[in-house]
Amino acid sequence: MPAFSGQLVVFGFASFFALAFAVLMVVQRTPVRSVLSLVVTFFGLSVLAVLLAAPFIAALQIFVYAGAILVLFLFVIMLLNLKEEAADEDDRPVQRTLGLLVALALGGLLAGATLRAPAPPRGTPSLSSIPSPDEIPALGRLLFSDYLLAFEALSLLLLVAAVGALLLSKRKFE
Amino acid sequence: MSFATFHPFGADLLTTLVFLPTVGALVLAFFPASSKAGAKAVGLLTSFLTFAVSAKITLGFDPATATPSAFAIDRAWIPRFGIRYQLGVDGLSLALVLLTTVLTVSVLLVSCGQEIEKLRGYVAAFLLLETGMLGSLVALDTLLFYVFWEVMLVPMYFIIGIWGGKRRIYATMKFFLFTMAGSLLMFVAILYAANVHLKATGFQSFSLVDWTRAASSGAWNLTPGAEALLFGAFTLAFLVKVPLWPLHTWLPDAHVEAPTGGSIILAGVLLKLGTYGLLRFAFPLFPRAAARYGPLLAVLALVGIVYGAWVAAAQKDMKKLVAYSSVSHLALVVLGIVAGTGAALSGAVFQMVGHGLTTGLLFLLVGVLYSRRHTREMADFGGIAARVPVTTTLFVVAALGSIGLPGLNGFIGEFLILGGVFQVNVAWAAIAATGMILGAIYLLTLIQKVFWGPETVPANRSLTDINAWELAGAFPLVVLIVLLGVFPRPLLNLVDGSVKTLQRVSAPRAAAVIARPAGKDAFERLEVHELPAPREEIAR
Amino acid sequence: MSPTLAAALEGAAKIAFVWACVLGAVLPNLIWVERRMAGLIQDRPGPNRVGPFGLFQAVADILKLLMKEDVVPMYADRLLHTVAPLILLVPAMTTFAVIPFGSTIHLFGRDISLVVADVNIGILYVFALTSVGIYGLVLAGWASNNKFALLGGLRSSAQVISYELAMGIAAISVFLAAGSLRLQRVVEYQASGTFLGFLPLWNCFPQAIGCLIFIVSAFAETNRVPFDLPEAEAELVAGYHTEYSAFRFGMFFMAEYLNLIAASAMMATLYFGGWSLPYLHLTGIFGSLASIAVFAAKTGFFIFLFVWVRWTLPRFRFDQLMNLGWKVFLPLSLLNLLWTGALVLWGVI
Amino acid sequence: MTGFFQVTGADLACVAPEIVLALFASLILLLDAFARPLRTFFPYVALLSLALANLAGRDSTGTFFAGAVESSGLSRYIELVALGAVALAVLGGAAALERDGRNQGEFYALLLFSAAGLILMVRGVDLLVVFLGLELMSLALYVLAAWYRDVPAATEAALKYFLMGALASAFLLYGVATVYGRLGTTRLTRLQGLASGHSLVPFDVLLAAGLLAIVAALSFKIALVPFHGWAPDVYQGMTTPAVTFLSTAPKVGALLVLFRILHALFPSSLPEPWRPLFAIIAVLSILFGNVVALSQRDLKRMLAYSGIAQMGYAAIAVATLTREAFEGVLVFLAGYVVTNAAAFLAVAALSAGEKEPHALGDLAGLGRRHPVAASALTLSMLSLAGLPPTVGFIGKFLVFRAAVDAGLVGLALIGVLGSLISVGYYLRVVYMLWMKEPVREVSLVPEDLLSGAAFLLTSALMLAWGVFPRALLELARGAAAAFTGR
Amino acid sequence: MTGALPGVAPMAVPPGAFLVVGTLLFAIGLAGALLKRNAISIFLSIELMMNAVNLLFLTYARMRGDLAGQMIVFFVIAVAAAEAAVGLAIFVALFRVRRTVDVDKIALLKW
Repeated sequence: MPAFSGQLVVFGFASFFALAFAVLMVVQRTPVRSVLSLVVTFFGLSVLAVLLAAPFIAALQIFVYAGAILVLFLFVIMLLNLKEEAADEDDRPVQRTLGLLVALALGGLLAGATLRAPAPPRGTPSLSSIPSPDEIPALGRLLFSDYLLAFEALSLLLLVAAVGALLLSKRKFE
Repeated sequence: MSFATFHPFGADLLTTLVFLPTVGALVLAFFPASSKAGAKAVGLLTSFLTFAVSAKITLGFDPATATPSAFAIDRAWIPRFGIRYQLGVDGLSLALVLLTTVLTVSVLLVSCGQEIEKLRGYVAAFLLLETGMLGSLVALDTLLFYVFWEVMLVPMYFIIGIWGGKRRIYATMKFFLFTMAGSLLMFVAILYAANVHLKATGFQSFSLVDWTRAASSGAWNLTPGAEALLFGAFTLAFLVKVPLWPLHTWLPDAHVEAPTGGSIILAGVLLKLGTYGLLRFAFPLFPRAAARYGPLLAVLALVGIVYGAWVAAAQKDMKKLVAYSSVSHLALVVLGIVAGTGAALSGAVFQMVGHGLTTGLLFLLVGVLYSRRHTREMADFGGIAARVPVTTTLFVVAALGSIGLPGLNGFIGEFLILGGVFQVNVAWAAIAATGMILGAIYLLTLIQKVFWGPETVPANRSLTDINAWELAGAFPLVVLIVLLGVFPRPLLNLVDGSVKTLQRVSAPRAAAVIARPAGKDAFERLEVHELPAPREEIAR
Repeated sequence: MSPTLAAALEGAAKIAFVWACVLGAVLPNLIWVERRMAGLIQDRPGPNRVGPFGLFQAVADILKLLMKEDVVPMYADRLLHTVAPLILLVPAMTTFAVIPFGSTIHLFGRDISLVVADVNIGILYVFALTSVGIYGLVLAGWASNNKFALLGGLRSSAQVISYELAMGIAAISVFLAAGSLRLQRVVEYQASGTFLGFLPLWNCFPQAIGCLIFIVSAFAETNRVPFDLPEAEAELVAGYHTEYSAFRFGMFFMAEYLNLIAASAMMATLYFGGWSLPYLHLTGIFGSLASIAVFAAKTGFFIFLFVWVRWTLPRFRFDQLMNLGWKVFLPLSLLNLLWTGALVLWGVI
Repeated sequence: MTGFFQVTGADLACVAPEIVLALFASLILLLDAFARPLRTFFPYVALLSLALANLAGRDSTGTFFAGAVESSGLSRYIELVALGAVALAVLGGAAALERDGRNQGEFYALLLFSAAGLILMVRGVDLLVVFLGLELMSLALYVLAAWYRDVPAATEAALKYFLMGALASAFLLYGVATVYGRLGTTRLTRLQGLASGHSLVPFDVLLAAGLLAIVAALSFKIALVPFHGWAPDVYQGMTTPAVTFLSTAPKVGALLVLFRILHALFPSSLPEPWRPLFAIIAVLSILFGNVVALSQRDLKRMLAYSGIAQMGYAAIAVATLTREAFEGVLVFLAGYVVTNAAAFLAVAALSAGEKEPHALGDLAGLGRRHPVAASALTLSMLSLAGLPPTVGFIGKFLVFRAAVDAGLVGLALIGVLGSLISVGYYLRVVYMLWMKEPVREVSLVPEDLLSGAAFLLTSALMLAWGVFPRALLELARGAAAAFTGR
Repeated sequence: MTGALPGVAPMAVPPGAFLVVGTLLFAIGLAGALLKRNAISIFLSIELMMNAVNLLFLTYARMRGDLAGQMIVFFVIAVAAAEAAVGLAIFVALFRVRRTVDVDKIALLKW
């Protein structure tokens, strides 16, 4: 069916961009470019999210991650005027090599395991099924019923973050 | 108010006995640090009271008691895991309790007569130490015993570390680590044994009484390997404390660096707790392993006897000499325990008390000299008998007691042990006797070099004799040394009941040893059925 | 015709229509309008030479920008310097996708909703794109490797993020009232009844504070006077686009105007009934066409407002700007949210 | 799905301690902003809030908020631990902060928030709530780590702690995602036995990987080898009063969560690959922590390595994973909290200031000059070494006992060996305090009423629990009620 | 595996593919976290890891046809924002006193 193949193409593009720019993010030496690569990755991810019937999350991803968090990163990078990472010789080559190996091995193993994993059992009844076409009201209702406590906890968390950020970035002590 | 009715806090006698010194130490905490008089008063009063309680217990004790059940108390402590606050005494522990209370009084009296810095802490440490020692002696729950056993460590660590000599830190760390290593092994062994008991009987208990019952009734049901491991762990912990060659290396250091009081208690009581542990725990709980490995212990003990004496003979430092003599003497006690005949066991117990007194007195007197001259080298003295006649007299008494001169306590103990060992193995007895002879040589040499002869060192002209406080401390020891030598019967009666019990447990061991005096395979052939049938009174 | 194909054609037609209107009609005229308005307000003629009333001035401006030499500073980050204006421009152009420019029209046997994509995340889409646009400003500032540009970029990011917050919370109140994130639904809601019995149910009435906040914040978001600090020429030369020239500069220019148009359209949609008229129901094909006109008129008014304000008010200082955003608007917008919630709860709206 | 926005009184009562803490924390923030002269009273306000939160805690059991959180003996336990740890940090910290002119309200507010997060984390039955609680706790701690933000070491500590913590969060999320994906829920109550019982034969690699990620993340928080790297640096650089809290309650919380998750997944017994894994982690932590601590010359670093070793002992209980082990570890951890808090408070009281290094040698001769703090430190060293009659002994005893009963004698032996090694460095502190003459003059924080109370309290608890552990055991027993059927 | 979920069209792309992409992104992020020297870049890598996990959550939610996964992602995003705020504030504070955020140079405290 054409719609399906269209989805496949979109998936292919989005995931390729996401992965490629993720790698680029790691390889880049200039922090600003790292951030930008990550922005592209996040775009790819939000496209994938749309494919997964989660447009709300997709928008949120762009809005919060790309639009706020990464801009904050960029802001700090510029504030601190960070240029390239020092290119001088590596102080900890062994650790880095090990780290790379670990990450590669882990990625390979996990990806392999993911591919070979059998279908998960559909044991427990889910909290609520994804409604169509509009999942946002359902999400909202969940947020204020089953996840009410989590939501309130989140508000505390944000308060702490705000207080902390303010406190740490103040220059003077009172 | 007579002491017979004195029950502080309405508690039972044994609890009072154990925790009275702690109360004293706590009271001390409310005195200002600088108040020496207060420290002295509280310390002396507490230790006297403690002694009085122990005396009262002794007076009310029935010597026929075969198991540590007199004055018993048994309350839940950690009921969730079957751990109890279980105390009780028999003749064996009571003898050592008396020794402890007497020596503590002695030590505190002596400390009053000498200039000691930070006296408050010093007294408090000794009082806490006394709690640990008494607790270990009367505890019947193994975990409770372990707690008291470890509690002894800390005050001793402080006593050596704060009031000790130049290399005190090294000495005290070594003491601590050696002892702790052993006791931690014992700790795991206790846990494992509790597990074994749980599996065998289906109920949780850490009580020695329950364990002994299980052990003697065969319900213990241990594989030989497991029993050997358990026995090994317990024995190792106790042998470190004794200390038996080759685990003795911490002892000379600790003794040399410890202050006088520390040395007295260390040699007088702490070492005895090692042999006490062997008698109370290791041997009764694991009789088969004890029988199997007894001869090995005997060999170590023999080496210890000769080695200790030999090294003592080579010492120039008086304290070191006495320390090594302790190694030698306690090895003899171990030999007596291993031999396991009635005479040997009686002798061992008697010697434990006797050695506590004589060695305690020896250290006390060396301490007296040291406090005047700040040296313990024999070469720094010489012909001081005329200057310090009382000290000399006392020293000679103590030394002769230690050597085993008839009429003094050492003779009874050594004679009984050697006699007992002789029944079992002639060769052992012969070798052990050599150690005794060497003992006579080095102690007499010491007396010769230090006290007799012409005065060689000018600095000794200003030497003053033992003062009243010190004499007061030494007095009870001298009296006891002489009394026990002349009338050993009361003490022997006191421990008779427990010795009989111990003997029953160790009968197969003696049998095994007699059957095959030497050679490893003798132990292999020892069969379970050689054990005596379990008796009711062992249980309770 | 398969439904898929029809849907595709419909979408394409709508996109073509929207872009034609915005890029072809509104944008060039806007340049002219702004310059003429400036003249009017400052009591001078303004551009009046190119074509009648200077109407072709915009074309001339664009041609000029296209033909000028494109200069990239020596120490600039070439890639980012090139990409930055595009990052700003693309979101600006795609914002219009979710804004309904008319009611539902019945053509070729189909009910066609006059919005390119009436997605269920509506406003979030707009905010997401707006926030992406920030990158254009920041990167332009950074890539130029010029301290004035950098400062401009930093200021713009700080400013946009700060005001996005108040603006977003104000917008949330709108959706709270409408019960949906779909903009078409928001407009339909505003057309559906009256407030207090006589006022149209336009959000500007029950949520006057929110409306005010949204409008003012929109000025800040689009970097327009009085909040044009990122390009404050007195302090920062030209801010983030100091080092831009020719067509790249043109792109910034274009993006700014596009944002302005989009912001105006959003104001009209969210607070002033969008394509609807009060008390009247526009039905039939002509009604639908009329709704487009109504929408255009309302948007035009706000564009006019933007221009009017630009030439009337002085510029804020940066700390004043920040104070206003964080200490005034943020609490006020929260208050507005509470107020709206209460109204909804009591069934007033 | 429960009703929209339906909150019952029981729901609120369940999280009442957290609510009290959050309200008071906000109150302190407001007071700091608008009533600055009241700053001297903030410690008392904080203590009051702790007392109220404690009163608000209940003994009833059940799940609330649509099964997201529970109220149980376990949550009661962690309430006590968290509130106690904060109380000690406040008691001991106030004077030190006052001396350095950093007695700001945020310090107390963040501590209270952190405690609220901690309680929520352990209370959480839903892994999402657990995650949020963990984050709330951690975020506050990241900020507290850099409390002296003009001290390079402090900000460095904060950076390292933050990066490691964020990494751990990512791992935790991966684990939660996998659990959700493979088992279909994040509710621990529904997970009960799914992992071992369901039809994934014979071994679900992905699920194992996810669980491993969770274990790794929690091990980060607990600071177990090989996830311990941050601890020494952070301890060394972080504000000492804050370390008092950081080094105690959060570790306890993370460990309890680990227990809960493992128990939910493997209700009958710990299966094959996991028990050896935890055994290895325990052995490594014990040996590494103790051996490295021997060579430390900075007091706070030494305590950090000691903490790693201590958590190794606790990991023995994880490897055992029986009800007895759980009870034991609860006692052990309660003792650890009091003991370690006492140690760090003493470090704060006996150091020349936050900007100075905390060299071990600087303790020389302080026993005479500051007998109260020095005594508390001595006692805590003995307790950490596991010597009776302190609570440290009881805890170790129970943990080792459970291990031996479960047939893990080897682990108990390793634990004992570790204890022996640890004596080497714990006693060094004692030696410095009492047996060495002072080398240099150090200007110390004057002993004030609050810190004196803290020292007395901790000392009394260390001894009282060591001699009369029954009350503590009862608490642990109630808290372990979740471990039924073992 | 897609399951016939009420109202949601069956998936054209096998969910396993999404999972693999997520996993790979996670690994790339981890590599970055372990390899990068700049603290900010390390933090960026960690953000990537979190997003990879978000993708996993969404995929699993889709596979199971329930919203819990999406809900969790909502929370994760918010938490990430909070973390970023605090983290970047720490960077700024550190930079003020040390003038660098290179983790190799930040070695007052030995790692």
